[in-house]
Amino acid sequence: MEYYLLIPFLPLAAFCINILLGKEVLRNKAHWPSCLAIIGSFVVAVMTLFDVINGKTVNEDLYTWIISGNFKVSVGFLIDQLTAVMLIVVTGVGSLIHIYSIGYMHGDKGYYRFFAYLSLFVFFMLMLVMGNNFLILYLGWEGVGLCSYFLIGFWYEKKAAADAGKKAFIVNRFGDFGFALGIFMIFLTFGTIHYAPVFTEVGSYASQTINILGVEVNLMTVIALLLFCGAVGKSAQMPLHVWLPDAMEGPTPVSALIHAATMVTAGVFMVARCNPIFNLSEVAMMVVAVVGGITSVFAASIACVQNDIKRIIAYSTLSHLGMMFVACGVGAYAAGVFHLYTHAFFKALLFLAAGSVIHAVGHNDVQRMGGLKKYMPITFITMFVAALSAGGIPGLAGFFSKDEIVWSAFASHSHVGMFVWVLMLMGAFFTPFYSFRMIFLTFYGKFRGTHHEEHHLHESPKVMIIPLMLLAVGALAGGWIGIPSVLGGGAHFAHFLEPVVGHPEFHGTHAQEFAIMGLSTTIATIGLILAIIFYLKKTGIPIMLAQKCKLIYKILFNKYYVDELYNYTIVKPTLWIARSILVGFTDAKIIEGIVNGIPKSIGWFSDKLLRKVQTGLLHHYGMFMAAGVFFIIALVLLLR
Amino acid sequence: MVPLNWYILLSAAIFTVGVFGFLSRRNIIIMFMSIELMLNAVNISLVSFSHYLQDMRGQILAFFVIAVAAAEAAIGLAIIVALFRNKATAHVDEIHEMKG
Amino acid sequence: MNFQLPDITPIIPELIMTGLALLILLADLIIKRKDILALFSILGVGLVVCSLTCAYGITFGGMFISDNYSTFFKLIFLINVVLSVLISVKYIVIEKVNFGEYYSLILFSTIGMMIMASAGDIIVLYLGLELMALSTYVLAGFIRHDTRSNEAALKYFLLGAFSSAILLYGTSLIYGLTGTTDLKAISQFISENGLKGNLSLTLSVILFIVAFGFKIAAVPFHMWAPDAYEGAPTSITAFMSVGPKAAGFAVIGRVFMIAFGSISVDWAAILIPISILTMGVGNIVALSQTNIKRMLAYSSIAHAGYALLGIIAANNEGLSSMMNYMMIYAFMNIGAFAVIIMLRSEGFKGENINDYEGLAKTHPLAAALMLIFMFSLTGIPPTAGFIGKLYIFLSAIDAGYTWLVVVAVIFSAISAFFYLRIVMYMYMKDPKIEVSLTKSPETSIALAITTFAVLAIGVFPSSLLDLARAAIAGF
Amino acid sequence: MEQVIMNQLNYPILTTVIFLPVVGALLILLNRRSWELLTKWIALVTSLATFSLSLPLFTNFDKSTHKMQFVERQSWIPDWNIYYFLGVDGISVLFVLLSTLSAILCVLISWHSITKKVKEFYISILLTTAAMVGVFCSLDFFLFYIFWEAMLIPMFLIIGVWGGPNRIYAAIKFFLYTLVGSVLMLVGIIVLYLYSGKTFNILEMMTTSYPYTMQIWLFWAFFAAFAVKVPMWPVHTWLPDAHTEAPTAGSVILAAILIKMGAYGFLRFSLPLFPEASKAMTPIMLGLSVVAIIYGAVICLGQTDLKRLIAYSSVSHMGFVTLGIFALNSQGVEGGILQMLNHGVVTGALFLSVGVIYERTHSRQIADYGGLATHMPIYAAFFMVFTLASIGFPGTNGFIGEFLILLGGFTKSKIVGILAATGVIIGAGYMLWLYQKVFFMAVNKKVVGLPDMGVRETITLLPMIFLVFWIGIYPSSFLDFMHVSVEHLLDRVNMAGSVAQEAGVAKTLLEVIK
Amino acid sequence: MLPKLFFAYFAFSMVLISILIVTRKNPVHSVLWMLLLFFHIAGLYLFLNAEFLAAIQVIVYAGAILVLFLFVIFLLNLKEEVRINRFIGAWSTGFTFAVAIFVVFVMMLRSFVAAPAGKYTTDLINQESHIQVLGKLLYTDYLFPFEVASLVLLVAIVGAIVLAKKRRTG
Repeated sequence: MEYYLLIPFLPLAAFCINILLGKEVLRNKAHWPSCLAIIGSFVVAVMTLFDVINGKTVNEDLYTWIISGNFKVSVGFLIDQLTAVMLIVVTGVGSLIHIYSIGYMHGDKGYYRFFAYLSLFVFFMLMLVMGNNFLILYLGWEGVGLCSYFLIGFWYEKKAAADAGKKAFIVNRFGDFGFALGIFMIFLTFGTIHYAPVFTEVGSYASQTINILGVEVNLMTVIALLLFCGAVGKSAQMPLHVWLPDAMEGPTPVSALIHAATMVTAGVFMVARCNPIFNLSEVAMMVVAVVGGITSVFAASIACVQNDIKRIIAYSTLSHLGMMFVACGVGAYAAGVFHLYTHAFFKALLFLAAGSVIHAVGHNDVQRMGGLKKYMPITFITMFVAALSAGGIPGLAGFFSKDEIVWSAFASHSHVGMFVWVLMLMGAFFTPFYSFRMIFLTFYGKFRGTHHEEHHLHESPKVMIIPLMLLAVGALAGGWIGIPSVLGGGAHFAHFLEPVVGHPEFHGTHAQEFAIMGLSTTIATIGLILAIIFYLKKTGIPIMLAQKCKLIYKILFNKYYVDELYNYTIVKPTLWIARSILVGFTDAKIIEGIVNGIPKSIGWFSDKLLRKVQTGLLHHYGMFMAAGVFFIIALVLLLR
Repeated sequence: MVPLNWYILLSAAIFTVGVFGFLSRRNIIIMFMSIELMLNAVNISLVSFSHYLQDMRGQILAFFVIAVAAAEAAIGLAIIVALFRNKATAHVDEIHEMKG
Repeated sequence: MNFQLPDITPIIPELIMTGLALLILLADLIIKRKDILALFSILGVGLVVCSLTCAYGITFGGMFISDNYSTFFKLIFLINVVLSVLISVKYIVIEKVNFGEYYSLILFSTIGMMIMASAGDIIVLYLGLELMALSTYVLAGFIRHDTRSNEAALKYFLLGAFSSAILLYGTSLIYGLTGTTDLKAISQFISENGLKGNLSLTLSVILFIVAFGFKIAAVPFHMWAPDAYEGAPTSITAFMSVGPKAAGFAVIGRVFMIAFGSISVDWAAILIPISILTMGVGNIVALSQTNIKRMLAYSSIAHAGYALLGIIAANNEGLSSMMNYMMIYAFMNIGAFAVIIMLRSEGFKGENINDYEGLAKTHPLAAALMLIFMFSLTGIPPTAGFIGKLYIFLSAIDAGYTWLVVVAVIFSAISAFFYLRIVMYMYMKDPKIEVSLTKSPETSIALAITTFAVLAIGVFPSSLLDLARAAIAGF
Repeated sequence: MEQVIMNQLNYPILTTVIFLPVVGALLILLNRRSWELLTKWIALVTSLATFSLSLPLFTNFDKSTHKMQFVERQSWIPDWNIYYFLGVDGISVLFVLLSTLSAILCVLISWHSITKKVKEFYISILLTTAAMVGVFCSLDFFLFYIFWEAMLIPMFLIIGVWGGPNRIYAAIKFFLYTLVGSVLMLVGIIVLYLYSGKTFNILEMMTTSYPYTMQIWLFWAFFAAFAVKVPMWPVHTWLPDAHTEAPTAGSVILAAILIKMGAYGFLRFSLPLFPEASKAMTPIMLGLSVVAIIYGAVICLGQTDLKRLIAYSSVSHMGFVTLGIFALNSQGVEGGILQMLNHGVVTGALFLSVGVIYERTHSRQIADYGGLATHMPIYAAFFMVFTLASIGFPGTNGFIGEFLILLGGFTKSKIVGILAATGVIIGAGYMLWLYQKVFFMAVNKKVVGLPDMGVRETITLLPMIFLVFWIGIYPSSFLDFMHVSVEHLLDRVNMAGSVAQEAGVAKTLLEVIK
Repeated sequence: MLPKLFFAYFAFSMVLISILIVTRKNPVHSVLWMLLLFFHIAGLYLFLNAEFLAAIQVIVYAGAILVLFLFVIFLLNLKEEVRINRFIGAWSTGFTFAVAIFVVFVMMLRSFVAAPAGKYTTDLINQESHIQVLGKLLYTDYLFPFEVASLVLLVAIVGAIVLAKKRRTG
């Protein structure tokens, strides 16, 4: 079954075609190669999935990539259950978004570029999930980062866009820094960085410790945490979350594909992939869970007050990613991946819908929207579904996955578990609140924009609508393959992934599970109702609240001032050091001072001193000779 | 019998007097005369040595020294004359066209 | 009394040379075209070169020694005289001093050097030295109508006389101490009668160092050099900067290695600071010169400093490295002067460094040659200068003076600056004034020879090295 | 006597590669000044011929041995027992190829940009090439030193004659800086020569072992020469000036080859000749490397001049190289060598690219650009590739090198590895900042209507792109050259220094790092 | 005792005279003092029974060289010479150095030991006259330096002519 190779390399081919021919030859047909390619890989992915279901997993090397001394790594692929799921998500959601983009990007002067980047992104994303060693993972990891850099900064004339792209790349570099160190540690420990040997041997290193600055630390903890740094960067968890909101400067399909469905979930994928390592370290797991939990609440709270439609969704994404990490953190990797999978549907849908709204309105500000329901019904419905699903309203995809996480958190019966469980519940409250706040502000009430804008309001073209519908189906029914046993489902998803991520042993009764489910559901509904009250019935309240607790509002509105914090603690000092200290002082003054100073002083010595000795007066010359004679003799007399 | 060291002392004395003259006089000709003085000092020591060592070399050398001194005088004075033609001075401290 | 003529074969070259000099002197009266005299003298010198090979041996009771050592130096002197004459022909016409005596004096001076090189007795040494010196004084002041030339001659002469007086004093002391003036006898006497460490002996050694130091322009006895070099006719500057210096080194080599060989520790110790000073002052003062002749004067002082390392090493390797260096220095220095002399034209001195601005644009070939000589003087491979320096350093380190060599290389790195400055002016600046070169076949020949030598020695030094090695073989 | 593999080809390949450019230079010398086009073509043809003649080094190289290959040996100066002794091994062979390649590019890129003293320019370029190749394949110290110094002359002229406004200062600075270093090395060479029984033969020198103190002294003597060339912190300040003022071709030669010689020197001489000293000095060297990496990277953030920025970035990158070399393990060293190659390709290419716009706008100020991507998309694409390579993006050559080096460094000492890795972050910072300022954002009116890259320029840059990806995706075809030689080298270093006592400073430093 | 007194007189007066030579304002006086000095030196030579040297000391030095000096001195403007100061500004330095050199010379020379005596004893010289002995040596052992000396003199003549003679510039 070599055909799996087609999955990544079809998009790559598409990229090459587009980048070479796109500008002159294809022009506005540039979407063909890309779309065909990704649909092709989707098909192949499905076939692969079935192979996997039939128990045919792949782990083979293509060729040796780097070999140096005892370090050897090859370009090779691993296709198992986890990979298969990711493949489906990436290619499936990906192809829909591709199609959507045809309409959305229509007429943009960078049309071919856009599709080229998309294909490249898909290629790297697939490499990321298909690699059978950490270096390929790293390759994909950096690759998707690069593509997101391109796509965020797609409209590079806009300073904001360019900045956002750069920011995304550099912030990610911080994560990757840890990630790379993790890989080094893995190599130092295991002598290889291929998954298979590492994960098999990992057990024997469980209790090994290393000395960091005099402190004995568990080796696995160190490795796990270093790897997690990468995940934090890529999946925009605190404290490296700052790039994701800004990333919304990119075209909406990009936000949907990269910053909702696929790339940002790479972190989750990685943690799930490395579960053997994480499982060995209490501390690491705890950190993962806590970071995830805090991020989810933190982001959700911000989402409640944002006005940029895309940013709202972005923060929601942050919060959901947080949930996924919580799942991983409590050992329920399956749950995490499951949420990843459902999240891909409803979040992509939210974005695309938002996209079609923006397409119609021409800006992102929810405060200047409203009453769009009648202008663009389909968009409205699909988005509504997505919101419900995201809000965890029972029956929809989001419900099952989120509930799974909440339950796992509770059932892990550790203090951490309890803590994050509480956080989860808060999240469960926020999510429907901000989702519907957005829905209501956008579609209900009467239009708050200018008349000029109002004239242009219209439903988006078919090519954009159809993907929306398809995704809506996913958001609605996507979760049904993972219905937990307690609801009479088979939890197929979890079982399917078991060979890879194992199965956490939770001891909890069905009763408890029902209770938890009920609790979270009620909380969600409360959130929903609150949203209804605030933004449908008593629209005055939010403003009033905003006035009441100005401070909180300000803090939330300014995203807890994290960006400013970084700006003043990291960015500015570095630049200041660079400009004032290094350029201005060490190089210019000290080093150059010495380098130029020595010749200068010699020159001065020569010109002002030694030259003056040569007076041109004969008797002085004679005196010098006499002096020479005298001093030589005197020296001899003294030194004998 | 006069000890040899007296002669050495004498020649040294005259030699240094010559040195002094060479170093301190302004007049080129006198400077040159001081050099002649030094040569004579050398000659004295040479002759005295050759007398005390009962060996003729010293006197031979002294003889050559006198010859060379004559030659030097000729050349030197010619140079001074040539200088005079262009620049009527015989004072070293006025001759410093080239310096540094 | 019976009187038999001693064997004169060893002095054949000197005899021919003398004959030649006198011939030129007489021919000058009848021949009006002086360049013919130049031709004569060059041919004659060629003859002398041939005669060098057959003139070996010790004669006049050991007063005159003609061995490989002296022969090597004589070769240097003859090359020096040929090249100097070649670059003079046109130049002295421009300077309006186109007299026949010029050539005969150059020849006489060379005879003096040759005698110095093979002097086995201090008396002969002294006379040779005076012969060389007196003719050089005259040559330095040869442009009688130019005050700078007079001044140069005067300074050179007075200080020279002073130094020769000092030399004589030293000689008299040696004579008094050892009762002889024959170099071999002196060393014998010293070692037999245990004069080692005798202060009077040391005094005489010091006085010798001073006198010879004056000839090779070693600091602090160098003061005459810049003025004399600047004021003298350029061709003579070239002649002076190589001939007397080489002669000085020749006698230093002989006197110190033979007569004072047994007390080499003492004089080496005295020479070390002198060489450091010489390199230092030479290189550093050269940095701030604006007159190229003067700059090269200082550079020649510095080069004397390098060559002194060879003496300080106080062994055969050291000597041969020093000789090798002198030979190479002769070529590269006269080459440089040949270029300088081309810039001298009617009513244009062309001695200022600014005159070289943009030479590469106006006269690319001349600039390129100058570039080669400058880099050679700096000691950058693949030029001869590098070989010379390398050999010197090699022998010095071999003798255990590594630290001294480190000092030397630092100074040579500094020296790069002022040599490069010429290159910089020629290549990296634009010409301000239109400089016209006075080309002449003779100068071209001289340039061709020097350039070829500098490059050839730089790439294939073997033959020269063999020669230098052989020169001190029977020493 | 060490055993070597004599040249098996039907022509003396190394000699040819060295002296063909010289012949070309002579031809140009004889050529009429007015026939500039002919001059250019002679130069181009010569460089092409040289390159194609050097290709057998790549194809016929025996990767299975550490012995010197393609060796030619002729007695040259018997008095000093000097031989004309050429040969390459896995460490040097690639640089020969890089040199010959870069010669072509230099000729191409200067086609229009050099207008005055055309003859001299191409002569200098060719002579430089010859000297560079000579440096990399001479196995006789004397020969090595000749090439090493001889290269200064044409380089000095290239910078000083065809350079920018401040060229004279830069040229002289470059010359003196390097000269001071190399003369000290000369002393070291002589000491070696005398100690090792009067031989300049490098391989023989390696067979003798030197007393520890002597090693330390010699190590620093050689350090003076190599560190300046690399250039290591704090003797790096000549590089920005030289790079900035030099004409494009000059910068390319500097970046691609000249500054590799320092690192090459460490590998070829310092490590095998003074193993104990090298081991003892490792902490200091690692320290300096790390400083160079971070210092060079951070200082880039403060630059306003394109070429200056790239110059400082090469300080940082060369810091990686030295770090790898002195990690003294195979990953580090091989990474170092590969990184030298990469840096040669990438930074060379970056300077070529800068040359492309400099030719159009005659401004090096970053502020004078912006939005170039709109007007010169192809150019933007090329530049992006090189940017990525220079920030070590996986799939490009930069990644392989940096990864191996960091791996090696990390293995040697965790702290060093971590500190060095921060350089990668900052690297991304300044390169992307540069790219954004130049290619993104609002179009600067100064760049409106600039023509995109022409055929000649594209051809010049294509090989670089090709190499970037070749090395990035299939590095084995280059790494395979090194394995055996590097192993051999490391064996020598590690077994020799088994009981290396460590100098005081070094010891304390080592403790700090451990 | 007598010789010592004799020498003492000579030494004293010679030093005195030489000091006078270098300190007279008027060059002519210096020359005249020098003349006197030369006669003393000649006397000393006689005392060291070197008659021939004494003779040429008087003939060559006093007869030839001093006359040359006088010739040149008459080119100077003597009145002015007498009026302006004779020493350079830094004559004290010169004096110091001279004295210093004298001191160190003496210190060095304290360890002087004369070489063993040779064969030319006084009576040997006296039985065949001094001039004959000298002449023999000059024309046998010292023939070569003698010839060289002739060259030196020749050069002196040529040089002097070249430099001093008025002639059309060629």
